Amino acid sequence: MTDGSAAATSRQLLRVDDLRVEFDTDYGKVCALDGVSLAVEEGRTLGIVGESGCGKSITARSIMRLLPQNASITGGSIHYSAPDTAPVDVTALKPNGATIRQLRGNAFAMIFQEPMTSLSPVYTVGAQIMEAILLHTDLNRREARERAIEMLDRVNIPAPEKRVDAYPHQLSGGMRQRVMIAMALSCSPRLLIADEPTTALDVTIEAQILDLLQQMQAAENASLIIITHDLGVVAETADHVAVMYVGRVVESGTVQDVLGDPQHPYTRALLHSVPRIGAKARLSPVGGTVPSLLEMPRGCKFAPRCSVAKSICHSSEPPSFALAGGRSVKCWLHDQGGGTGR
Amino acid sequence: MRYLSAFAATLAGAYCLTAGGLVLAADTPLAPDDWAHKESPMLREMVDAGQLPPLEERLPANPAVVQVEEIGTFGDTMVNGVAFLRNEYIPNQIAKATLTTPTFPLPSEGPILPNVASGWEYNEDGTEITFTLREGMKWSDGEPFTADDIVFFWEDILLDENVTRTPPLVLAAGGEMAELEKIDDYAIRFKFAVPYYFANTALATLDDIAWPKHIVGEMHPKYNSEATYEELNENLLYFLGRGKVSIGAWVLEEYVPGEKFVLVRNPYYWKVDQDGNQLPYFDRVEIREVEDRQSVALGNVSGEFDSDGMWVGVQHLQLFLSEKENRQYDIGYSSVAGMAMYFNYDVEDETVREVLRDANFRRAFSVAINRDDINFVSFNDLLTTRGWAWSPLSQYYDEEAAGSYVEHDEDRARELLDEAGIVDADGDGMREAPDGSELQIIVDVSQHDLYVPITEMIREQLADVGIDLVLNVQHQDLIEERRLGRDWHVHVWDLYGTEVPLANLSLWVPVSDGQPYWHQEAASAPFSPEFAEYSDLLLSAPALPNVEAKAAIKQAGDIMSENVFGVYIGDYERPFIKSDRLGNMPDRYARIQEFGSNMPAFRYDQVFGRWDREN
Amino acid sequence: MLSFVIRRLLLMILMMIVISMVSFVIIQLPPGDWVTSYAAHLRAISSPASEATLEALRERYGLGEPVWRQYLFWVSGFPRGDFGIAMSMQDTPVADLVLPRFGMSLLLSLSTLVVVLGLAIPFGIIAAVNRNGPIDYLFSTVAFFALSIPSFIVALGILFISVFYFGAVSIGGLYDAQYMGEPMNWAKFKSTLEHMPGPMLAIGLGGLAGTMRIMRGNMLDVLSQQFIETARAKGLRERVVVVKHAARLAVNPIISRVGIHLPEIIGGEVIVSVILGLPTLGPLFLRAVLAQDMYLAGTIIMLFALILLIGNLLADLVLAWSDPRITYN
Amino acid sequence: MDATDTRQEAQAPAPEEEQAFRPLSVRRLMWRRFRRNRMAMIGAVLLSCMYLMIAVPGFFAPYEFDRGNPRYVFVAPQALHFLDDEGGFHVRPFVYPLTGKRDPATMRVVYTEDRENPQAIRFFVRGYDYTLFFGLIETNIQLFGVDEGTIFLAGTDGRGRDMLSRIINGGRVSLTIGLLAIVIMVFVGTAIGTLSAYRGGWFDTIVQRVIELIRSFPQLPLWMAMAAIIPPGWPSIWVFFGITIVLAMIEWTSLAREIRGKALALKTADYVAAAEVAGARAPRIIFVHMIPNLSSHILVTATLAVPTIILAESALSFLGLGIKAPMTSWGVLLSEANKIEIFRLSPWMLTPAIPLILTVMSFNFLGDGLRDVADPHSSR
Repeated sequence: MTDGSAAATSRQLLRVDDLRVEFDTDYGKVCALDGVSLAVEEGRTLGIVGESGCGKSITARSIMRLLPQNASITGGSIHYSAPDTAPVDVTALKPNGATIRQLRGNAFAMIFQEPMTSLSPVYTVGAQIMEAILLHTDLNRREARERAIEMLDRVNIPAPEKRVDAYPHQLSGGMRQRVMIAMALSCSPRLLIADEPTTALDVTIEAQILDLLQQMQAAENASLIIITHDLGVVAETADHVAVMYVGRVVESGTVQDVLGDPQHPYTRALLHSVPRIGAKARLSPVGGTVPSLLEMPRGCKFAPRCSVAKSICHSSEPPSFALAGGRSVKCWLHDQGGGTGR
Repeated sequence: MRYLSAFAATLAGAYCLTAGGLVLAADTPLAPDDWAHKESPMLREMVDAGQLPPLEERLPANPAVVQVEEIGTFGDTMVNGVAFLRNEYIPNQIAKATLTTPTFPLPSEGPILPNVASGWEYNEDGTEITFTLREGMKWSDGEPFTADDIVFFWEDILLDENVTRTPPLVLAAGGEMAELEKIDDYAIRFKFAVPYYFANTALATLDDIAWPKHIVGEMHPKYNSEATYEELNENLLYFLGRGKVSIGAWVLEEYVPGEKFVLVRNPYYWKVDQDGNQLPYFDRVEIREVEDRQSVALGNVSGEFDSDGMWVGVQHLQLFLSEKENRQYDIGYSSVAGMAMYFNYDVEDETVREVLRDANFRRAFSVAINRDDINFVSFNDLLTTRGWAWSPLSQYYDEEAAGSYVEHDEDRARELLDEAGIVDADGDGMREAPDGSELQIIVDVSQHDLYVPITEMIREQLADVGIDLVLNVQHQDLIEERRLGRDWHVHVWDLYGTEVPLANLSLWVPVSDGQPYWHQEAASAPFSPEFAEYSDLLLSAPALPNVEAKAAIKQAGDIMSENVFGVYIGDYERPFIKSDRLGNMPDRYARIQEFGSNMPAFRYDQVFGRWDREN
Repeated sequence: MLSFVIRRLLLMILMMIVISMVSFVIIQLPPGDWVTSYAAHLRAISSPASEATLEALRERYGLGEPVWRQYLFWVSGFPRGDFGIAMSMQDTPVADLVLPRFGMSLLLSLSTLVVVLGLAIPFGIIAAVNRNGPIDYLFSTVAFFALSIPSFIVALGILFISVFYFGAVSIGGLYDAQYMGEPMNWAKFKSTLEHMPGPMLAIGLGGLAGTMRIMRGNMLDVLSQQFIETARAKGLRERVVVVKHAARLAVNPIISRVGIHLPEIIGGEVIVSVILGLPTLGPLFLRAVLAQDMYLAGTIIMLFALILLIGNLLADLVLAWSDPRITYN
Repeated sequence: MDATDTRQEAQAPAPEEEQAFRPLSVRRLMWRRFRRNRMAMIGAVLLSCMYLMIAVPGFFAPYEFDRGNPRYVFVAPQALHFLDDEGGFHVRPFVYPLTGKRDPATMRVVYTEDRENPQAIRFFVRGYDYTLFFGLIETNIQLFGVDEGTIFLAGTDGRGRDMLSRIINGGRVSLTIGLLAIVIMVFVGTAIGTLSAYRGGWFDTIVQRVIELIRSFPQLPLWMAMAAIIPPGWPSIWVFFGITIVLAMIEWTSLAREIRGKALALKTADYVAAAEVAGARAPRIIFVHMIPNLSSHILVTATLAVPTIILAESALSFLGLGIKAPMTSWGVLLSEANKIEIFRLSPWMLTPAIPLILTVMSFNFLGDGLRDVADPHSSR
């Protein structure tokens, strides 16, 4: 959890500590996030990775305070501290209050998974970009429009003066994601959250978008949280990575550490399921399925699927064990101080 | 052609109220010096402004003097409502002018009186009648009204096939239409093929007697080579052309289709009250169209409308009475002929025909009906029961005849049926025809909110004595179609013509073939000797001097009531509603179809407003 | 867009021709004709007409001719604004009878439509925003009951309450009597507005409830869409998100539903006007149908269809303006 | 072992849901889901009661609906009493006999209760004759009645006919016409809809144009015009069927259109294609493969269309274009009540509105419930 030695200069922009989020469902309360801790450093990229339904998006939405109505933060904190402003605990803010709205779109920006539906079909893209600019800056309409055109230009949209008046349905998926990026960055946010920004796109476009994201991040010196189920994306873009499984961060650390030397069986399983060029081994999908939040195993949540689970794994949940290099891992295998799995 | 519908409607309409006014004998000497005429301020202003000649020049030499109960005040507008306006006759009703007028309130109380004509005379054998008109009488536009206008109307409108298909049969005596002859500008003479002492009464039933030749003549192809009959017919609609000039009390001022008629007073109207005030009292009459009868009733209760006797009925009486306390209106009654059941003596079904032709069956039918129950349920106990007899409003009324076979008596009915051979042969509770076949009598009744329930009750009552009636409730036009044919057994409708039988003799006897509709073979094969006798009596009556005619008609009445030629329930008191602000409104009046509804003269021209209405 | 409108207008004219034929045929189908019903009327006012007279009338109105000739005769007048004569109304030209009432019908139908949408949309939004809350529950329950009450019963209820409890005896009419016969002016218009809430309630209640439920459903659909989150992520106020982003889109299906809604309103207008005695096309149509006055009834039913066509066209245009995804080329 | 434990723990908050996780047959699952919808159940129960009542009107109606008692006109609903004048309580409710007298001031007949002579309500009394099951059984037992006097629980009309009996008998027409028209409508709509989808081509085009044409008229006026076609000379039972056909003839269009849409989707379904390849003929494909798959949809649409039909019938009858005497229906009864004097003086004549509203509501509830069951995703 401490700063990596290689990046001593960077400071934490956002720290999530022990975050708990519960959902009120027809079947009672369900815990969607259970003690999630993360940190994002200024100007760096954090990748959050995991299978679908493991709480990645909920984590991101908790930061934005965009949780659905029936969800509530029941514990933990999210500290945001920009250099020029006083630190804020996002969890303490009133949902949809003035403060969080001031942060949204301004300090925090978010890009969603589905470029096809994340833009309103009835307004021009220009109008939608301008909406945030007008809200958060002092620019007038004309200036805001110029800014929007400029942003479109920066995300490599050809003929931005024309496209600014286009409706979303007139643009391709990749284009729309570019628009989303332009929109997100239009107010120079400190933190950009990209929630599976490329899942719905073609592979070629995926690379372009990722490139663009990195470029823009560098140019704006913003921090980036990239949420993905694709380890490849993480490897390519992130500095740090957090692996999530059913509402918990099971392993975190620098990308090199975690991907190069995974310590959690789940991380390993994930890695084995990713095709690699030159790798001879057969791909092995992660066995079993993600348990339903309603029928959660009592001990380690991964235990039923874990090939190396011990009896303790089934009875009690492992705490987070700190490892060298700022890494941490949530697995009983590290209790005795050594990986038996190897 | 268009006139026909107007004529028919006028003749038949029902806007009838009676006031206790009287047109005095025309020759009452009146010197302008000791009897200054007065006029409405509205007209006075026009005279002062020079738009109108003074009143004395506008009135005829001998204006008709009406004895009103209360001298009224001039001004304001009377507002009435009408439902489903199918009715150029509505303004016509209010503004009409007949040659003669029956005595009022009731024709039984006296002779026919002068109106447009100031007097008349029959020749010795009763084949000619000469009418004297009022000298100096003018149309509402100031043009003189003379015998030419009447002759024009008679020859070029009524007798011109292009305009009128069916001239008024009431002026056809001995099968031939009367001839009209102009004697001078102020005298005309009708000539009949046979003696016709009914002519002066008959002329009271025609509410249009003249149209302005100087206006309508211009539209007539006979006088104007450029005119066409099509245009003429178009313009004969009261509210398009003809209504603009009239001899009635009011003249059409404005017509908004589907919304209202506005009539304005005729500055040349030729009637005055006993104080010399030129009638009418009301400056304007407005007739507003509303969607249905109910809205008319509501409008009268709320005070939007001033009076109504046409659209409201017995069904509204209790509402009127219950609301009366808080509202400014009063309720009057008019005696109205109620429901009758006509038997078809020529029905094709032989079994039914024989049964219907049996007087005892008809008598049984009549006494099996419990008129008291019907009275209680449908007429608020305001029904005066009557058999198939002349109306108490007529000159021919006979109490005994009116009361024959009226009393409810089931045993008597059974006896009479047994006598007729109509017995329950198979023991199923229902009687069979004398030939043993099942007897089912179909009663045609149109969808009428009063008559359908009554007929249903009668069906139940006849079932109690073993007669099986089957109701055929249908839309009016279908019932009408059936009635014109031969296929029907019993037909339910109003009783017509018992007040003035001569006015519509074809309802009673075969004036020509196919009449009356309930015995279409009557001319060639009367169904019974009694019918033949009665028929002869009635047919001879018009040619007889009054006293003899009266005796003949009474005798015919005795025959028809004794033989129950039809079944009648009775006359009833039909409410009419009148605003408290109206003066000279009668409490009672008689509604007699033959004199058009407005006759014998509820004279709207005598009614006045005690206070002005708010809207 | 313009070419679309022109194309639609041309199509509409074609449709109107077909509709006029169908109208005429339907009106012609009943057995008997106006003359029989006229004869019955004459008799009702105690003045029987002879068979010869009736024959003459038939001849005059061309009732004996084949249907197609009668149709052509009728249609040939349209360009001149001549829709035939109302035989049952003293031969008043149909246009004279129908046009003022057409205006009233149009005013009543359209204002009902506007009010229904104007209320249903916000109600639907409120219900959706408070999903499963007490307000939502209340709105939905009331809406469900309102949906089940037919307009003519609402009209009867209004009449009953005003008569029984308020002692009113005249609520008929769409404006005060003093404005009868006047051309439309400000005072008359005001009076008309004052008279309209009752009829509008009767006509629109069911539609209001239905539209509200649909709006609520649309809102819930839209609110769960991604772009709402995008809007929120921009830091917009919730009200702006709901109104500007969610409602703006959720309203589109409501607009396209006007095509379904309008016939209900017209049907409601007919029967409510009959009950409340309003001077619209409804009572005239009923009268014409009962009297078998074919030109009158035919013209009115054609006008009803015309209102629908125009309504659908307008709805399409509004939708095209409202939803940029729709293209008409 | 552990796994089972955890499962039970997780389910603890919702014990009643326990069974939902067990596999059930589709049918039972649907029934279960339907039963959970309380309003739909209420609707179903109410409708069952009403249909039971109209199945044997002679048993439930205390009087003959078309026979009036001339001495009891416009009697207000008679109160059922439990307490007598001395304050004594009676388990068996009773009514007081009435005597009518006309008030000369208002002309109304005022009915006074004979307080001395309470008449306890009796069950299974012998009254008027009627037949059951299409004339198979003749009997004269009514559910309830009194020995002396009258029992008019919903008042009487202007001819002294018992309103309750009239409402029950009027329901007979109103309720059956809804079902009957729906049967026709389903038959025609389904046949044309599937055929149109299956055949496509010119047939489809024509059908679509015809539907469009019919729907370019507002329904009620079109129904009015069509109802006027029914010859006035027809006996009332024919008129009844005529009206039924008129209603169905316009209403089928919406069903046909929906069915066509669904059938078009089905047409491309693999098993239909498979059947085609296997050489099945059109009728077989339509009746064996397509219609059964549309049946739940048809059921829902039909249920939701019943109230439309019932309302249309009442509206037409109300306007005088529908059912005619001696038959009666709720619309006819309401049109008899649509008079200002009735509103003011005999408001109980408006009671037929209550069963009408209840019926429509019940069908709406039922249809909604069925839709939830048949198509859970569409529920809102």
